[in-house]
Formats: sequence, C-alpha cells, structure tokens
Amino acid sequence: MSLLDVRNLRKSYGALKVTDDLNLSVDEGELHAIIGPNGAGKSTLIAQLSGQAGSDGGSVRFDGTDMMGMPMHKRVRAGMSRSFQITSILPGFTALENVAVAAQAGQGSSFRFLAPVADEAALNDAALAALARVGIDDRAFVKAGSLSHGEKRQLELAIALATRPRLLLLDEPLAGTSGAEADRLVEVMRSLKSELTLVLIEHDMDAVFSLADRISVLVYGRIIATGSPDQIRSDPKVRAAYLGEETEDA
Amino acid sequence: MLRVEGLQAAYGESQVLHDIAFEVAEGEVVTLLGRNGMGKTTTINTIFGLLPARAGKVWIGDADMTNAAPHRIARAGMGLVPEGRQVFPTLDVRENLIAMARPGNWDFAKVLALFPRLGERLGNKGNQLSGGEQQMLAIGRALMTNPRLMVLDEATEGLAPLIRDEIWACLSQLKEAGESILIIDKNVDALTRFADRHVVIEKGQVVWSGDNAALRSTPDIKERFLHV
Amino acid sequence: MRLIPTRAWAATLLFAAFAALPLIAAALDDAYLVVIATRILAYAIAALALDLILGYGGMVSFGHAAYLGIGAYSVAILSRAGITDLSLHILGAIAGAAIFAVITGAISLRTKGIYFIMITLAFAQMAYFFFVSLSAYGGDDGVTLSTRSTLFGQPVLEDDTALYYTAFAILLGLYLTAVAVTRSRFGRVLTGARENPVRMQAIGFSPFRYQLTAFVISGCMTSIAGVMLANQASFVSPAYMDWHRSGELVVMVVFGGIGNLLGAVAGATIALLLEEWLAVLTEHWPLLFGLILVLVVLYSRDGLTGFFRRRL
Amino acid sequence: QDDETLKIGLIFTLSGPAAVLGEMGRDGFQLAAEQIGEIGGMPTEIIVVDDEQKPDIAANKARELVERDQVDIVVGPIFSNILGAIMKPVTDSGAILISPNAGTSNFAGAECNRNFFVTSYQNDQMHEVMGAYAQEQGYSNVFLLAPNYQAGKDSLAGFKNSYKGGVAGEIFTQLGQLDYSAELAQIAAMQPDAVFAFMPGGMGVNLVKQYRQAGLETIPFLSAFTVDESTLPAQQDAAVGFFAGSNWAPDLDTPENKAFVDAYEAKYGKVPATYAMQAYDAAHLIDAAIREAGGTGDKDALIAAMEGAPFTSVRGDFSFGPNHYPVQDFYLTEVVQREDGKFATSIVKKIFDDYADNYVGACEMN
Amino acid sequence: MTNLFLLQLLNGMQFGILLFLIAAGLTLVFGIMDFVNLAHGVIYMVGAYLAVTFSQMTGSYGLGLLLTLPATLVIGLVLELLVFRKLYDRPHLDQVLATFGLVMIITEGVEIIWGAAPLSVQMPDLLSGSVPLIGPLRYPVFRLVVIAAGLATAVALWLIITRTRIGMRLRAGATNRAMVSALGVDIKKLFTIIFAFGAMLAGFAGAMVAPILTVDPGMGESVLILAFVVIVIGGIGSVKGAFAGALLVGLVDTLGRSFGPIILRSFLDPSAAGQAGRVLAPMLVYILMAVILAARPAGLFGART
Ligand SMILES: Nc1ncnc2c1ncn2[C@@H]1O[C@H](COP(=O)(O)OP(=O)(O)OP(=O)(O)O)[C@@H](O)[C@H]1O
Ligand SMILES: Nc1ncnc2c1ncn2[C@@H]1O[C@H](COP(=O)(O)OP(=O)(O)OP(=O)(O)O)[C@@H](O)[C@H]1O
Ligand SMILES: [Mg+2]
Ligand SMILES: [Mg+2]
Repeated sequence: MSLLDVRNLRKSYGALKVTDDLNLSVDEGELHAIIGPNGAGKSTLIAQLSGQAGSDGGSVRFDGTDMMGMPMHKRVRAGMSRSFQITSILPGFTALENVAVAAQAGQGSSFRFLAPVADEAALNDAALAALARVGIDDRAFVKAGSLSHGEKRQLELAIALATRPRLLLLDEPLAGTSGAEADRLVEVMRSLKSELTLVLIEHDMDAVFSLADRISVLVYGRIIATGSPDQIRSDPKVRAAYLGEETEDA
Repeated sequence: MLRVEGLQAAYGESQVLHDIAFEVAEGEVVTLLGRNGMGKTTTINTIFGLLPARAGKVWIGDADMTNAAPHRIARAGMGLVPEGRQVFPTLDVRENLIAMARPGNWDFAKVLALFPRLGERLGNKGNQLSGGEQQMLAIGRALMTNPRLMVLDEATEGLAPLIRDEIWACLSQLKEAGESILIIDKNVDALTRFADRHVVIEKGQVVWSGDNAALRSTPDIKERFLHV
Repeated sequence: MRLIPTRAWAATLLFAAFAALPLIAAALDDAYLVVIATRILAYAIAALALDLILGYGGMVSFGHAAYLGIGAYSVAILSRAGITDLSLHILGAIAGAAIFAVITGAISLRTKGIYFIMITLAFAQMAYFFFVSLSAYGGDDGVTLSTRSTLFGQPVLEDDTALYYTAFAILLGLYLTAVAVTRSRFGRVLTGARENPVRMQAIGFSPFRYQLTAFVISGCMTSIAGVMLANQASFVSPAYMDWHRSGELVVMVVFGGIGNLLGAVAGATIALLLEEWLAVLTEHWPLLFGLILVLVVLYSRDGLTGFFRRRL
Repeated sequence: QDDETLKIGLIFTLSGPAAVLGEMGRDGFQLAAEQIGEIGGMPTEIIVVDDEQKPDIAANKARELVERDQVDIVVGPIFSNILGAIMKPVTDSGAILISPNAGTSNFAGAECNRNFFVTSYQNDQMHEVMGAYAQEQGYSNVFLLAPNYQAGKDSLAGFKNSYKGGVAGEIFTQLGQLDYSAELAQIAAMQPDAVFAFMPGGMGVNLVKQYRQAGLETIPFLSAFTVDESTLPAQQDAAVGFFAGSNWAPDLDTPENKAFVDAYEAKYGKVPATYAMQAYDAAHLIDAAIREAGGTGDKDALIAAMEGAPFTSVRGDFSFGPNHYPVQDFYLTEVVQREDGKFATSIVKKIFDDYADNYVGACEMN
Repeated sequence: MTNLFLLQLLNGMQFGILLFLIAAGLTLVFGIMDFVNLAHGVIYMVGAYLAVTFSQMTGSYGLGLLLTLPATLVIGLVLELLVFRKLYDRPHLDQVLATFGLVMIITEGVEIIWGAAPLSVQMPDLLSGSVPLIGPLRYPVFRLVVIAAGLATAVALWLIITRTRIGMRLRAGATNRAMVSALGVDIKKLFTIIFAFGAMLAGFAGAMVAPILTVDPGMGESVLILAFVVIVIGGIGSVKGAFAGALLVGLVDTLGRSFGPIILRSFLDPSAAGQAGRVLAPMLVYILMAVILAARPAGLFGART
C-alpha cells in the first residue's frame, strides 16, 4: 500500500509553474528515486511535502492522514523527515549536538528547564550511533561549522536519521561527497531500505540505478515517467530530457 | 601559471595544511583529489588569499602572491568557482553575472548560450534558484571575469548528467583555447578524460602526484587515497 | 568544554565580592557604596535576563526597558492600593510582564534580526507613552514612593543593607536558574533555533513556542529588576522605560560578552561602575566611556569575557 | 560631620540636549560663589553633579551628595521631574534643598516641605502671566500649543487660569517634535488673534524658526520658556518681537541686576537667562541666611533665616510665601536685538505685582 | 477644510522627504552595506554644526554647505579607517556597541567644541520667505528647496544602487565580502569610499536642515530612531523602500496629528477623544511600524531577512 500519496499538487512562483499538477505515490518500504533536470522542481517538491513551502493546491496524504496545512515540525513528528540539498545544520553546535538535538525531538518533551541535557546518555548514544553510521563519529566534538563541505553533507544525513522517521526524503545526499564517503552513504541507504521508506533525489545515476526500487522522472513540474530502473534507463524520453550519455559510462 | 610551495595554513589553532606543493602550467589542467576533509578547499582558499598562509609561497606567473589581497590574486588572472556555490543571494541572475565581470572572450551572451537555463531565470535573485541553477550561475560568474586560470571547487555538484557533460565539454574547450584549469571534482573518471596531471592530498599534505597516464595505469592510487 | 570550570570560578569570585560588599562599605565607612551596588544588582538582573534571549535565543530585544517599567510601576500601583509586600509586588510585576511579553512577543517573533529589534522597540515605546500619559501616576514626572516594599509584612527593606541582600539573593537565584536553563533540553532547543530555525523545524521543533517561552521568562525576570530599582530609588517614572535604557541594557550585555550569563552580570557591573568612576574623574566622562566601548569591541571579539578567555 | 566648612551640592542637567540650561544654572551659582568668596563666612566646598536629565540617576546622585559627601545644602535641579525624584532623598536626610528653577505645584501645596525652598517661581505663574496679558489685550481667539507631557498640560491650564477668552485651537505636539508644518498650517488657516506656545528647548527653536518662515509673524506670538537667552542664540532674529512671560529680564533696572548681568557676560560671554539669575540668587540667599543664623549647625535657625529671604534679589522685590515659594513681580518681555548685536529679552511691562502662587493655601508647613 | 487637507498632505510629504534626506546616508550604510551604524545621527549633527561654523566663517550659507560636504566626507573616511573597517565582518551587536561608543564620544566632543547651547545658521534672504499657496496659506521657500534636495538624493541613490556596477558590488559585498574580493574587486576600498559617501550624505542632510531645525547636541539622537524606523518599514536593502517608508511616516505622522483628533471625535465623546488622542499621537509612528512588520515581517519592499 502506498505510504505517501500526492495528488494534483501545484505550486507556482509568479508565472512559473514549479509543481504542475503532480501525482506521485510511494509504497511502504520502497526506495523511490526522483530524478530530473536542474530546476525541474525536485527540491520544491520536497519543500512542499515537508511543509517548508506552501502549496497552491492538491493533496498530500501520509499514511492515510491529510498533511496539507500541517506545519513542518508536526509532519516530522508524524514520521516524515527530510535532508537539505543546500546543507542546513546548526553551525555553532558540535556535530554530536546537531544529531542529539534531532534525537531529542523524538524523545519526550523539550520543555524541561533544569536538568543538564549534555548528561542525557540516551540522546548522546543515539547521536553517536547516527554519526558512526554515516562515518563521521571521529568528528563528533568538532563544531559543525568547521567541518569540511563533504563532512557537513554526511552530518546532514545523520541529523535526518536521528529523527527516526518512517519516511525519509533525501535531497541529493551524495552531492559534495566523493569516493569513499559516497560509497559509504550508498551503503547506508541500502541498509536503510529494510528499515524505512525513502524518497531519494540524486543526480548520481550510479547510485540511483543501484538503489532504487522505482524511479520517477520529474521535468518542469510534472512526472513524465515512473517505473523500474531498467524501464527508466531505456526510456527515450528520459534519455533526451535528462540522462544524456551518462549511463553509458556507468 | 600557478606554483605553490610548502604551503601551510590553519583555522585558528588547528593546522589544516602542512605541506602543499604543486604547479599548474600555462594551458594545463590539474586536479586536486582527496577524500572529504583532507584540505582541498583549504588549499584553494589559501591560494586565493582568503585564508592566511602560515608558511610557503604562492606564485602566479612570476609574481609572488603569497598572502596578497584576494582581489589582486583574482586580477592576476585567477577565476574561482567556490565550493558551495556562494552566489550572491540579493542580486539577480543578471547582476550576479555582470557585477564583477572583466572584459574578454566570455561575455553575458556567451554565458547564457552555455547555460540557457540562466537566461530563463534572469530576474530571479540568487537565492531563488535551484541548487543546480546556482551552480551554473557560479560557473558563469567566474567565466565572466575572463580568467587565465579557472579554479573549480566541486563545480558540478548537483548538476544533472546532461549539464555535467556540457561542463566537461566547456572545460575541454577552455583548455584548447590555452587556459589553465585547477579542478576539484568527485567525478574522477570524467576528469581523466581531459586532465593533464593529478595531485592527491591527504591530511593537508600532497601524497601523490603524477600525470593522467600514471593515474590510469596505477589503479591502486585511487584505491589507496580516494577510497577507504 | 574547558570554559565551564573557568566560568564557575569567575562566578564564585564575582558573587563572593558582591556578598562581601556591605562589609567592605562598613569598613570604609561609606554607606553609599551599598546604595550604588543595589542599583548595579538590579541592572545585573535585567542584563542577565536579556542575555538569556539575546545571547542564547538570538532575540535582540530593544524594548527590555519596558519590563523595568512594568516592574517599577507594579510597585507604585500596588503600594497605592495598599498592597505593600515585596513578594506580591514581584508577583504583580511578573503577571504584568508575562501578559505584555506574550502579546508583544507573539507578534514580534514573526520578524527576525533587525526587524525584531525595531518591533520590540516599537512596543516598548508604546508602553512608554502609555505611562507618560498616566496622569494618576504623575505622567512623565513619575511618583515618589513614600515607603519601600515590605518583606513578609515587615518594613525591613527600609534598611539599605537589607534591600541590598534581598537584591543579591534574587540575582544569585536567577543566575543559577538561568545557567541551568541554558544547559537544559529547553536551552538547547532555544540555541538551536537561533542557529538555524529552519533546521529545527525540519527535525520536529516549532521554534516559535520555545522562543516565545524564553521571551516571556526573560521579560518576567527583567520586571523583577524593575521592582528592585523602584525600591532602590524610591521613585518610579516612565524614564525607566525610555529607549535609551533598552539600549543601555543591550550595551551592558554585549560589553560583558554575550551568551554566557556571567558576562551580562559583569557587563552591567563594570559599565555602571565605570560610569560612576569616570563621572568623578571628569565632566566629559562620556568621551572616555565611549572610547572604552570602542576599544573593547576592536580588541576583543567577545566583550570583556573575551579578554579573560584569552588569558585563561 | 564637619561644622567648619560649608558643603553645597549642585545638581544640574549637564549633558544631553538640555545641558545648556543646567550649565547656566551652575554658572550663575558659581559666579555668585566666586564673588562672595566664603559663603556665609565659612570655607565653602561646592560639589557639582550631572543628573543627566534622568530621574532615577538624579535620585542616586542626590543620595550620594547627602550621604557620602554630607552636603548641608543641595541646589538644583532644572527640571520638574528631576525635582520629584530628588526631593525625598535630600529632605529626608535633613539637608536643605533649594530649587533654582523647577517649582512644581505639589510641593507648593499639600506636599510642601520645611527643608525645601524655591528661588524661581511656581511653574504655573509664567503661563498665567501670558494668560493675563492675553486677557488684557482683549483677545477672543487664541491658539494654544504645548508638548504632550505633564508640564505641557499644566502650562495650558495655567494660561487658561487667567485668560478667559475663546480658544481657537489647542494642540499637544509630540515631545521633541522636529517639524511643525502641520500645526502652523492650522494656525494659518484659523488666523487666531494670537498664539500661545510653551515649547522649551530645541522644540522652541524649531517652532520659532518655522513660525517665521511660514510667514505667520503678523500673528502675535506669546510664550513661556520658548524664547529666552538659552534659545535666542539659535533663534536669533526669527524671534525678534516675540513675547514671553517672566519674573525677570537682563535689562531689569536694579543695580544688583546690572552688576550680575555685566559680570556674567564678562565671564561667560553670553547673556544670562533666568536659570542663571535664579541660581545666582540662590547663592546669595544661602550666604545671607547662614550669616544671619550664624552657621549651619542649627538647621532650624538656618531655615528660619531663609524664610526671611534676607538678601537683595537681583529682581528687587522678593520674599518667600509660607510654602517657601517666592512672592515676586512678573513681567511681559519681548525679544530684542541689543546694540551689541546680541539677542535678549527685554521688559515691556509689569503684569503682576508681588504675586504669590495659587497652591499656597494647601500648604500646611509644620 | 479640503484646502487644509491638501496642504497637510503636502506637509506630510514634505516631512517624509525631509526624513528621507536625513535617512539617506543610513540607507546606504545600514540598508545596503548592512552595517548597523548608530553614529549616523551624530554625523548628521556634526554636519549641521559644521554648516553653522562654515557659514559664519564665509558669511554665506551656500558656501558653508559646500564646505560641509568635503569635511564630512573626510570625517567619514577617518572613522572608516579607524573603526568601521574592522567591524564589517563582525556581528551586528558588535557594531551596535562600537557605534554606541562613537555616539558618546562625538556628542561629548561636539559639546566641548561648540558648547551645549543651540546654534543656528542664517539662510540666504533669497530662500527665507514664503510663497502664497491658497488663501491665507503660505509655503516657506526653503521647504521647497529641501523637497528638491530630498528628491534629488533619492533618485541619485536609487540609480547608483540599482543601476550601476558599484551598487551591485556593494549589495554583493554586504552578503559575502570574501567572494566579492575573490572575484577581483577591492572591496575594502569600495566600502571605505561608500562609507565616506554615506557620511557626506548625513552631513549634507545636517547642513540642509540647519536653517529650519535647532542645531544642538541632541539633534542627532532625536532623528536616529526615526531614520531606522523609515528604513525598516521600507525593508532593509531597498532605496525604494526607504523612500516609501519615509513618505509613509511623514504622512501618517502629519495627518494623524492634524486629523486624528477629528476622526476620534466622530466616535468618542470630546474629552475621551482628546484623552485618547493624546495617548495615541506619540505612538502613531510606532504603531505604524508594528503593524507593518507584523503583516510584512521584512518590511514593505524587503526581501532579505
Ligand atoms: N523563490 C523563488 N522564486 C522564484 N522562482 C523560484 C524560487 N525558488 C525556486 N524557483 C525556481 O523554481 C524552479 C524549481 O526549483 P527546485 O529547487 O525545485 O529545482 P530542482 O529540481 O531541485 O533542481 P536542482 O536539481 O538544480 O536542485 C527553479 O527553476 C527555480 O529557479
Ligand atoms: N572554517 C573552518 N574552521 C575550522 N576548521 C575548518 C574550517 N573549514 C574547514 N575546516 C577543517 O579543515 C579540514 C580541511 O577542510 P577542507 O574544507 O579543506 O576539506 P576538503 O578537502 O575540501 O573536503 P571536502 O571534500 O569535504 O570539501 C577539515 O578537517 C575541516 O574540518
Ligand atoms: Mg534541488
Ligand atoms: Mg572542499
């Protein structure tokens, strides 16, 4: 059954229709990749799903509940988390604190005023585990703002993981990471497939084709094709609009 | 064109660059390779005078430009596509492109021809662009300064495969036109198609450097320094 | 991490000095010292309160003097109504401040940065002009309090030293509470919301609720400072709510070094002492005071605490 | 406490936009002190403090004067709201407070205090002078203008106390207002018989200049605290011919006054305003009273001596009412350019003779 | 009544333009360069004092005005070199603290040099009269000059900021100085020049108002908040916004003052209306700002938050 169900979603900036009557359904447990050219509206879609940006119309149902009009933090509480394409972290916090505060969101009330939070082992352990999973646990006590670009990208994923979502929306998690780190993150995502549902936006086609159960192609605010990796790879429309010769390399 | 010797640099107390030395000759394409957090971006920042060099030298052409003001380094012929795009959020696309432009081969029309997408978004502010569009803008902006040495720090991050291919093509053209290029990019395979030499950085030190052929012929370099 | 023991040390030192001050004053036979110091304590409370939202929450309130005024007027108004006890004055101040803070905070928090600064200023100015037009309490001339608040029914606060120690106890209590708050779960969310509110939303927090709570807490704390000021000067007027006063509070906090509560206390103390001392030295004291401010900014990235941090 | 030296604390506004008034007060007092030498025949120490025009700061400074410096007498302040703040700390300590300017109604009436004297006037009186003059002129249509604060409201009330004619309009402007175009347009539209304005300090400068520039000078301009020697250097010929009510003017014809004005101008290079004159008188009051009481040791004797106002005011006629506020003459003054080119107010005629304030009845001095 | 309304409309606009003139330098330094400069007011004040002194020295207001411009430019340069340039990369609060210090220093300095008494400058006879408008209503000639100066400043500033590369670089530099210089622009020099130019604009405003407003040590502070209000209402970073903000404040303030009581009287009894009017009038500008910011958290024309 479908965990996420998007119907006729719309949004425009002035005359520009960024999301144009978009339909999408994501099944529980699948890794659903969304690919498409730059400026197609992928990040906007994520923003709309997560509640960061408003929508002009349409509906978003998550696990049967209507999400429209629900503020971002409530959607997260309902089990839908996201990562950002353009890194969004708490630069003055250590890497560990960045993740711990994400874990904190899911563990009881944060209107606790007196007990020192740094002593809460449950939060720190969860945070360390998430950092270890993405491979930067050795950087746990470094200020997030002083991490290198690639490390910040890894941290970005760890934060999203720490909220323990049922549905994780990842906006180009591999961008800015290379070689070993990229490989590692691909493995992380592969292992996540058994734990939760993923929507993955990526321009790294190797990763997309090796991970995705299904792929949707978004062009100018519309999904022009949805299917298995093989179907998509051989779809001439998709090749023309997006893939070019890239797949030959892979 | 660019020569770096024994470069050292630090953020506050923590030293990041220990000993960086390499050279980019006129018309040459050189890559900086290395895993996350090894000091590639720091190297670029130090060369550009954005971070003070603690020791070592930076030569541009025949001039010692160590710790010179960034604008002097840029005016000596260096163009930067910085990591993380850093387009100007309050300027629109057109302004981003022309504000710092210097006369030369590349002009507004040519950049728009390279990235037609930007032409459709001329009125958008820098922060009203998609990630990939920002990246195109950052590249276009650097081209508009008409440098003799382009420095690209993860310039293809977030670009769709088609566009990435166009960037490679464009860089090849630049090379043919005699320009030098210093590039950091994760698509090592694509780089090997037109790069002349490679420099691998690990923990702030150059641990390997060699020409394209050497890299292709010794696959364990990639294994050793770029993978686990 | 290493900073915490240092701060504990410095805090112990500073508060010990405050505790010993009346003894020193007695030894020097200068009772007036206690009078000045009480005023300093009151401002230290206000600065501490402001630092809680400014340093940790990133909310630069340029209207905190309004809460000083609310506190001061609650003394005047309740006293006139025959309610004289300090605890009730404080309660009244907190109630008034909370109402004002909830309403203005909820609106102000729609904005950020400079806009937040200006909208909090706007609300404080409205409060200021409201009290200016309050003829029953002397309008802008204000009113003189015939007696100070009583403490559990006893007029003990008429004694300057008793008033001093009361203010001291309040400051110490609020300081310890504030330190705990900043290290708590709540404090972490508050700081996170300053660092990156969108990110905080994306992990499931509504920054608004935390920021508003902090804003109200801070306003209430500041109103207690107003209660103490009114008692110290035995006088209440809208001048407490003047925007200059709000500016001075911000200056005290930044001067001391933002985002480490002790800096706020030290900033208030040193700024007021300097003012006192320079005014004795020369009639042109603002010249020197201004110069000191400029030099502190230019040579320390973190106010006065910045100097210490480098040493220690 | 040392009974051998006389300690006097001066508390004036010496910084901020109104500093000029405080400086005049301080200078007037110090001029007298220098001329007298040993005030009351005692070695004299004068301590000057700045109240910054902030009441709470003033209250603390006043306490500092009486508690730490142990002064016998405090002279000050300029502003009424400051007076309210320092009254209690000074008089509670037993020191004598002499106000050389502020004279609020509460301390003239129900809250009058043995230890408190005023050498200036009761605030309402200056406005009453103008009201009486307007009444005398037979105006039936006067436009009233004052800033929107307590003193402004008192001012218009004071004016209406003695003016019974019609009011063309009554406007409370904002404190510190810069631009008066809107008010001036209304005045121009109404063409009243006269305008009465209470616009102290910089507001008065703005108003007077703009009044002239708007071409309204044909409408008589009556005022209090709006054109005086503290603002005239800035208003200059824009104010010439404008009227004010006062208890004094530099050209008041008494020998003491001539000596005072000449000495003041010689020393400070400017024409003194009432603030200077009243502080100057305060010094002479202290001097004469201490000599009469034979020192500061016996406060009751000193107060009793003061009540007799045993000195010659530069104003000539001067005595204290039972509330320790002055009983004196009031004049209509007009701004003129003197032969030396400087601008000053000049006495046109006497409006009130030996005039006491309206609150004295409520004062029950114990 | 309608005549008066039209005249008050004109007065409101006139006051707004005056405010814009005073705020123009701040628009540049705070609005565009994103530097919180509390010292703007005192530089404006110094401009007025210099105009007084230079006019007296030369015997001509016009010459005095002309000399004030380079003098305030130099003051701006000196301040920039000594203090401001070290603060561009620092948080806004550090800028607040430092410029607060400068305010104290300069205010006290002015009192030491020129004394506390208000001063004034004689305007040329040519401009000192008033021209008839409608009926008995007249308009001061000098006000027309101020309006012209304000409009000219607004247009010039808008052109520079939005239409020239200098303006673009300035806006770019406000958000990312490092990147601007890495692209080959000497941002330090640019900021120095523009800052000095901003100081000169402040000085120009001071000299322009010297004939109609009091020149005293408090004049800078009394307009500082208003100048910030104007810019913030309009939206930080927008010259258009600052101009609109200034006009709005001028109009609301003037019309509120003159017609507010009348409006209140239409639904309150006269004494209550008078009372309410007196309470509300001084708050008007602040109510305006609060309402605008509550509805549009980044001001009327603001994009940056
Ligand atoms: N605030 C805005 N105002 C106007 N247009 C906008 C705004 N934000 C985004 N856009 C436009 O909307 C389009 C969709 O942007 P979006 O970020 O969703 O693209 P994307 O598919 O994520 O692209 P990329 O792969 O490059 O990240 C872009 O063309 C962009 O220029
Ligand atoms: N602003 C900073 N302050 C302190 N340390 C920093 C800062 N920026 C980077 N570092 C540290 O310097 C080291 C090198 O970082 P750099 O950005 O040069 O890496 P990189 O090789 O470019 O990595 P990536 O591929 O992830 O971009 C890292 O350990 C990083 O944590
Ligand atoms: Mg995107
Ligand atoms: Mg990098």
